[in-house]
Amino acid sequence: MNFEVEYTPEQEAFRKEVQSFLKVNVPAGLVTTAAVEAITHEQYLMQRELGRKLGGKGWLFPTYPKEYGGGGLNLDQTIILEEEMDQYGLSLPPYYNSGGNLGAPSILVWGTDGQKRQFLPPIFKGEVRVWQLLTEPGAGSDLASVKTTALRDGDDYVLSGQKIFVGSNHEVDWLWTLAVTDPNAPRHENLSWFMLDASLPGITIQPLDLLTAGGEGGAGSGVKNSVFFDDVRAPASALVGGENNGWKVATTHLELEHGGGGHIGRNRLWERLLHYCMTHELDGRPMTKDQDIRDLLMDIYIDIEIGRLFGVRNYFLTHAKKARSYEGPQSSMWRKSGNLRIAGFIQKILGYLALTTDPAHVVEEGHIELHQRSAIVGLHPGGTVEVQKLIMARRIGIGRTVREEAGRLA
Amino acid sequence: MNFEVEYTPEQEAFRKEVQSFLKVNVPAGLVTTAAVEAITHEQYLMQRELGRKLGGKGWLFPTYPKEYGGGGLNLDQTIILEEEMDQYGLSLPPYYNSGGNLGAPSILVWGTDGQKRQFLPPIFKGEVRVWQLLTEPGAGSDLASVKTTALRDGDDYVLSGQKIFVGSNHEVDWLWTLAVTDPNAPRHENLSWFMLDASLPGITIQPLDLLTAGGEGGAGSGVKNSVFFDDVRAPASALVGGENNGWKVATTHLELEHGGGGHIGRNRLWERLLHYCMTHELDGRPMTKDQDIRDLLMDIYIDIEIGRLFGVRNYFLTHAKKARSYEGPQSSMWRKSGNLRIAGFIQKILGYLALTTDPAHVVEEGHIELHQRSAIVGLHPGGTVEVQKLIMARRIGIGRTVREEAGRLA
Amino acid sequence: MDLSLNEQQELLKRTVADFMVHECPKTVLLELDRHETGAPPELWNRIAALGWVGMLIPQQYGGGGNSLTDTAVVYEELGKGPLPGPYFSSGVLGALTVLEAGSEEQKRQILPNVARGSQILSVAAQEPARKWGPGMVQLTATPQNGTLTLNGTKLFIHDAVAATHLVVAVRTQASQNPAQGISLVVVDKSLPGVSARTLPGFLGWVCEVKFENVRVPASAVLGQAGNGWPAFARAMEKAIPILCSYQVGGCEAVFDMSVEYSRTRIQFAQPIGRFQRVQDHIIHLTNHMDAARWTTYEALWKLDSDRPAASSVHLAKAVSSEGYYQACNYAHEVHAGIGISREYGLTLHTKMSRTLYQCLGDPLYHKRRMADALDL
Amino acid sequence: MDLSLNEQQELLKRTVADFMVHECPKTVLLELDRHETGAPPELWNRIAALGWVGMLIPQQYGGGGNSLTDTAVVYEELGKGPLPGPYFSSGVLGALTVLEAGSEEQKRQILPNVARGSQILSVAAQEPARKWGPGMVQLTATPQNGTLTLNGTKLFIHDAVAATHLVVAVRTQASQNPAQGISLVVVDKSLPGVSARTLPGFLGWVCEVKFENVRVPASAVLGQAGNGWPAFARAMEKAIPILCSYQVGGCEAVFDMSVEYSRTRIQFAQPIGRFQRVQDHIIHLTNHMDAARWTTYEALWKLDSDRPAASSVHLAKAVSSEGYYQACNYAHEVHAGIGISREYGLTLHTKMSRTLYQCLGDPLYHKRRMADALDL
Repeated sequence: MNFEVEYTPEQEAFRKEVQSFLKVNVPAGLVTTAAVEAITHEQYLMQRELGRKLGGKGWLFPTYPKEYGGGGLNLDQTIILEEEMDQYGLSLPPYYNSGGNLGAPSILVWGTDGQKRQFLPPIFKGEVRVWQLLTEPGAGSDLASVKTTALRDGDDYVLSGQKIFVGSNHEVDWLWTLAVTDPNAPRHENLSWFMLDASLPGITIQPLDLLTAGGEGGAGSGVKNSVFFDDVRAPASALVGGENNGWKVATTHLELEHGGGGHIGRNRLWERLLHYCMTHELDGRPMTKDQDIRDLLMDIYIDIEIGRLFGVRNYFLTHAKKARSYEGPQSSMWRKSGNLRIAGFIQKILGYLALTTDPAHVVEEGHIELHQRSAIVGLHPGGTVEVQKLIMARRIGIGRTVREEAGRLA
Repeated sequence: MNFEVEYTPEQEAFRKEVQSFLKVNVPAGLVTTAAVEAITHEQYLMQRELGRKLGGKGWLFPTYPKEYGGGGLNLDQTIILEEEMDQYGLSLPPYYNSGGNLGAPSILVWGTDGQKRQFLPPIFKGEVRVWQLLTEPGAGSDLASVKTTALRDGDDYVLSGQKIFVGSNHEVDWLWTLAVTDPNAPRHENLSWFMLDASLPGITIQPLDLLTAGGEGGAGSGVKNSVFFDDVRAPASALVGGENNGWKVATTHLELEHGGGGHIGRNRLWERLLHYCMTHELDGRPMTKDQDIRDLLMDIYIDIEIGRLFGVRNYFLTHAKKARSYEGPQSSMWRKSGNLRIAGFIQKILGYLALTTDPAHVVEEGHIELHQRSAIVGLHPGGTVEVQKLIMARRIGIGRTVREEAGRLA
Repeated sequence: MDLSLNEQQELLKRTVADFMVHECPKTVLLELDRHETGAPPELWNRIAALGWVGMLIPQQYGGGGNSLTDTAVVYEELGKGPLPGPYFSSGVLGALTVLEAGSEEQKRQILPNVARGSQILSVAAQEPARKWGPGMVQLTATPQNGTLTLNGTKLFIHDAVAATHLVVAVRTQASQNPAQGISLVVVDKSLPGVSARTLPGFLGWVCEVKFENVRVPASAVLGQAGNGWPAFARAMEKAIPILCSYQVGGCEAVFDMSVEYSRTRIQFAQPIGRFQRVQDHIIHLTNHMDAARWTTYEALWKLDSDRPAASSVHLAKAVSSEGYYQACNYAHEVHAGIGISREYGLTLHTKMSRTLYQCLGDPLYHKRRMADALDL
Repeated sequence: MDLSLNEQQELLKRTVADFMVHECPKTVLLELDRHETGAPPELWNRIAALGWVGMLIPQQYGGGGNSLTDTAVVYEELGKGPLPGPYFSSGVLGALTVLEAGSEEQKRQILPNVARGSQILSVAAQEPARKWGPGMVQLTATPQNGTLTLNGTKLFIHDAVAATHLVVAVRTQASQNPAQGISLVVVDKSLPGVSARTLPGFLGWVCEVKFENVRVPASAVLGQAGNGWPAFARAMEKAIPILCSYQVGGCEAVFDMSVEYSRTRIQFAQPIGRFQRVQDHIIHLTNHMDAARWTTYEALWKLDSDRPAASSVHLAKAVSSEGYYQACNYAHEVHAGIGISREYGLTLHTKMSRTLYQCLGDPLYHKRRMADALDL
């Protein structure tokens, strides 16, 4: 066994190339902040500018086909890119782009040649930012029960309904969503998948007032919104994957959302917490020398290490194209419930200090306080802990069969 | 509010009477031991003798009607009796008698006058000991799916089948059980309730080899058995509550099994553990002065205190004839899962010492080692933790309706 | 044995519950959440006029002279909001501290004003980078010509911005035993050199208070100088179960929300409460709620009936703080997305559960004091 | 990066798995459970002849010279039984201790016999009423005329009854640092004054060993006198991940049992695995199993590739001990009644999980040593 990612000289050369590029192109003002809501429009524009530059080199969506503007790179190169971005506290893309990350695979699988040429290059080149719109007020875990309709009217579809927990702050170019195209068809056979221009008349985006919007995944997701469709007319060409085939199209990306791809990287939460405890005192000695705090730090460390190893294992399984079973949802479940456990440990260590953003007392620039909130918020996006358990049980072979499980939680 | 049981002068006089009686009648050789399997036949006969003496005064089943040999006493008097028995480490009855404790209420509700006169006085007077036979190899949580049959043949029923996890060691006089009297009837409408003479030909009692038999409740339950029925002929008068009405008869006692009655009393496990830790040293000082052990002892204490308060609350609700909801199964669930948690804490405190019965090193005469095993075994008798949760959820009002829930776990 | 409320308490409970429904519905609570003190004067004065601030103050000092259990009945209902504001800080912890530490004269001066709400107290004990306990009190009050001069910082002081007067724990004598040599000084917050500000973040109405050359007369010391901590400890022993009852009320509110939501939220064509995983969240929440409730009730009973109560009080605080915290976590698991929406109301409790978790000592502190009280 | 076993390891894994299926089916394991040493000589000799006892012993001393990962592959399969017997005590911990502490001469004398199974080692370190760690070693060995005389008691010594030779940790010099002044003495168990007995109860093959005026030559001290603990600590660092892999195998076995049972046990007209509560037990079991597995594998890799491994080894031990313990608890929840029946086989694991929980230090000990290793 070998737990270390080893790089060839070619790969190390690629790393140098990436480093040089980022050194030149990451602007000084592009900071990561705990207060994601507070990312200014100017900073957002810097993120987009960097995205377009990365997109120009095929580095924004590095594993996707060059033909459509992707990088055509392998996973090792992608890791190098992500590691180097991570040095700046940035992800790929360097802004919230759920619709691109999770919509592109669906288009690649289900789109017509024309749709691929139409939709993919702008996404891969960073020309557009896209949000995915899945959840509705009445459709959360039970995503297939969405009520938004898209009824055919001549050459168009007319969309009506509401989606929630969508996107981020600042602008968006495209939206993709699921809507009922056949109200009389059975469950899972009544939906279609649409890629929509966000500027179409009748689309209203309204920010939500939430505990925080972040949670897990996504670069600085900032704010979440409700999106209302009031008789929005979209051309028929916006429908990807065939009428009433939307459920299949949408589920193309689910494995991605369930942590199946794996992850290698630093744990900034741990680094920050440890840094704080090593550099601050309690009752006159370093916090790390307090036995109770030491014990709690080890509880956190163990939780994080297990999560890290699950991620490394998943990364290996993906990379080596090995069979996967329950590992994706396991990793996701661990991270979600682990963050809540860890938030509890942190409050035991820091008490009130874990909770305040007061400049005179804030811990690690607010990242700890944000974690107290995002540990709660992060329980749900991309599938609740219950949904992860459901999938995990199914994969272990003790849940219902696929036909049944698509329709029921239990 | 008043958390203290207060006794009237009459009640205190009753306590004196009980104390005098027990002083005379509890033989010196009647000890409680952790090695319940090791209760000798001589000790068992002492238990039975004491039972008959208590029964003669109506103190064996103190709350039951005098008419049938019960004591006709109120709950306060019963508590006094139980408290005084507890001083000797004894319960009521002072031997394992599941069939009497849980069968008598069913007979009282469902028996004919003749059956009450036939069955209840011998039970209440301690003349017979009775085991209940519910579980079958294929019917555990799903009790209604028993396969043992009792088919009518002239004036008799002929029983065939197997029951497991039954009874205790030494003799038994009567057995009660559920059997299918109409193989073609729907679930819950196919069973009948029988009180059987244990000496009927064709009944075989065979001890099981288990981790331990104890668990929770019951006085020194000793050993568990399989009971086989091979064409056992029982008279029709053995059937209580009407043919094919056995499910209703059996469920009469379920609330009792689910901890609904409440409990007031000492926690011997805590007393023993604390005694050991206060009188033994680790690295040269009392174990209780070790911070880690102190913390773990407090974890245990909190768990036990919560369980005690749940029991006190249930006792009050029962005593004051207040409405009850989920409290019975909550208390049972807490006790069951709490014992497993506590066993874990104890192993952290004592390590190997928690596990051995070696005379040179044993902790508190083996009661701690027994608890390590009985904490596991106790998860299941009288309904698994899952069954307690099922009932609790139903009572909270989030489970299925009664009609459905009788037939399904989820 | 009788574990029910008496008739008067049942009536009080209904009265407060009605008040909360009509005067503090969710819309009001969401506004209070953004209010600087959590208690706009008109609301504060109305509640004080109802007698709920002065319940624990003896009648000779203008209060209601109620039992702790009576008072807990009120706070349990307030906790259901949760209603913010300095009710506990002033009417319970503040008043009890003055009662335990103050001279007869001081009680007569201060308590009637506290009962009627015209003075608002907050006890300032904790200091930066210190563990909870008497050792944390390091702020010095230098005596000079019959005055004391306070310099230093108190941190994580509840409702200090709302308060008109601070009861400040200061170290007036050095001592081997950290519980000795502490004095409690009543400081008018309008004095020059006193500044308080609310700390922002995922917590509510917890403040930093700074003292820069703040001069008070020696008579501002409650009772005898140097004996402050034991008096404060006695006050805390009585005050803590009231705080616990507020947490119990919080548990009940999130229990009710969660049960209601699990019965009405339909996913996969059935109420989500039918799924065992959702049921289990609610079952765990229920266990935390009931554990908090009954440990608190027993502590109240012991105190009201003059039984030794120390271990029960520590038990109640450890269990209730953990219980409210975990109850909110389980409620979030039940609610998923909607629970994090501010307007739904659950996050008011989540924030409050975090805020109160370490108030007057965190669960570990109380577990250890419980071990001491049990003579282990 | 490559997290798979190599071809040779895969072959070894299949060989051991086959052996277990054919030679150690459940009937045999149930018999072994009642056997005094867990390893009847014929079975012990067969396994030693297969080379699985001497795997970690270098070839020049008659062993297989395998890597730790190779060895872990074998122990993971043995743990699935769980196969009892002094395989780990002698072939892993004992052999590694001699390797780390012994002179060349001692290695040549002892290790070939250990590899072929004709000598069986058990390291005796722990003593009554002492916490795990070097401070527990108090047993004295009095030097006199070129001999050492041992007097005292060692407690909770794994496989001491099965052993032919004990490696006894004794204190030969007093020191401020408890890790200094400890010597490791090889004691032939047949010497007069040595007595060992297995402790009965809910644990397996853990013994008390008494030394009454036991005389050994000074040459029985491994390597240099007084330097025993550091050598033993190095041996433990390598041995512990092998013990962890045995625990991982145990987790796998109870996982397999639980999945199988939940798929085949029908209640309420469906497999119990359909109920979310039963699923959740298995999910938690799976998480414990995988946490144990991957922390163990990473520790093995670090050791085999000569990386600093201390924190990973402590992590693996803390996680695997807790994991095996909890995995058995969850398996019992899944199995209910049938799981407590001895003949079903689950209780073999339950007992083993308890037995190994504090072997070579309990999880808390290793968490704290991990903090030290991480330079916190």
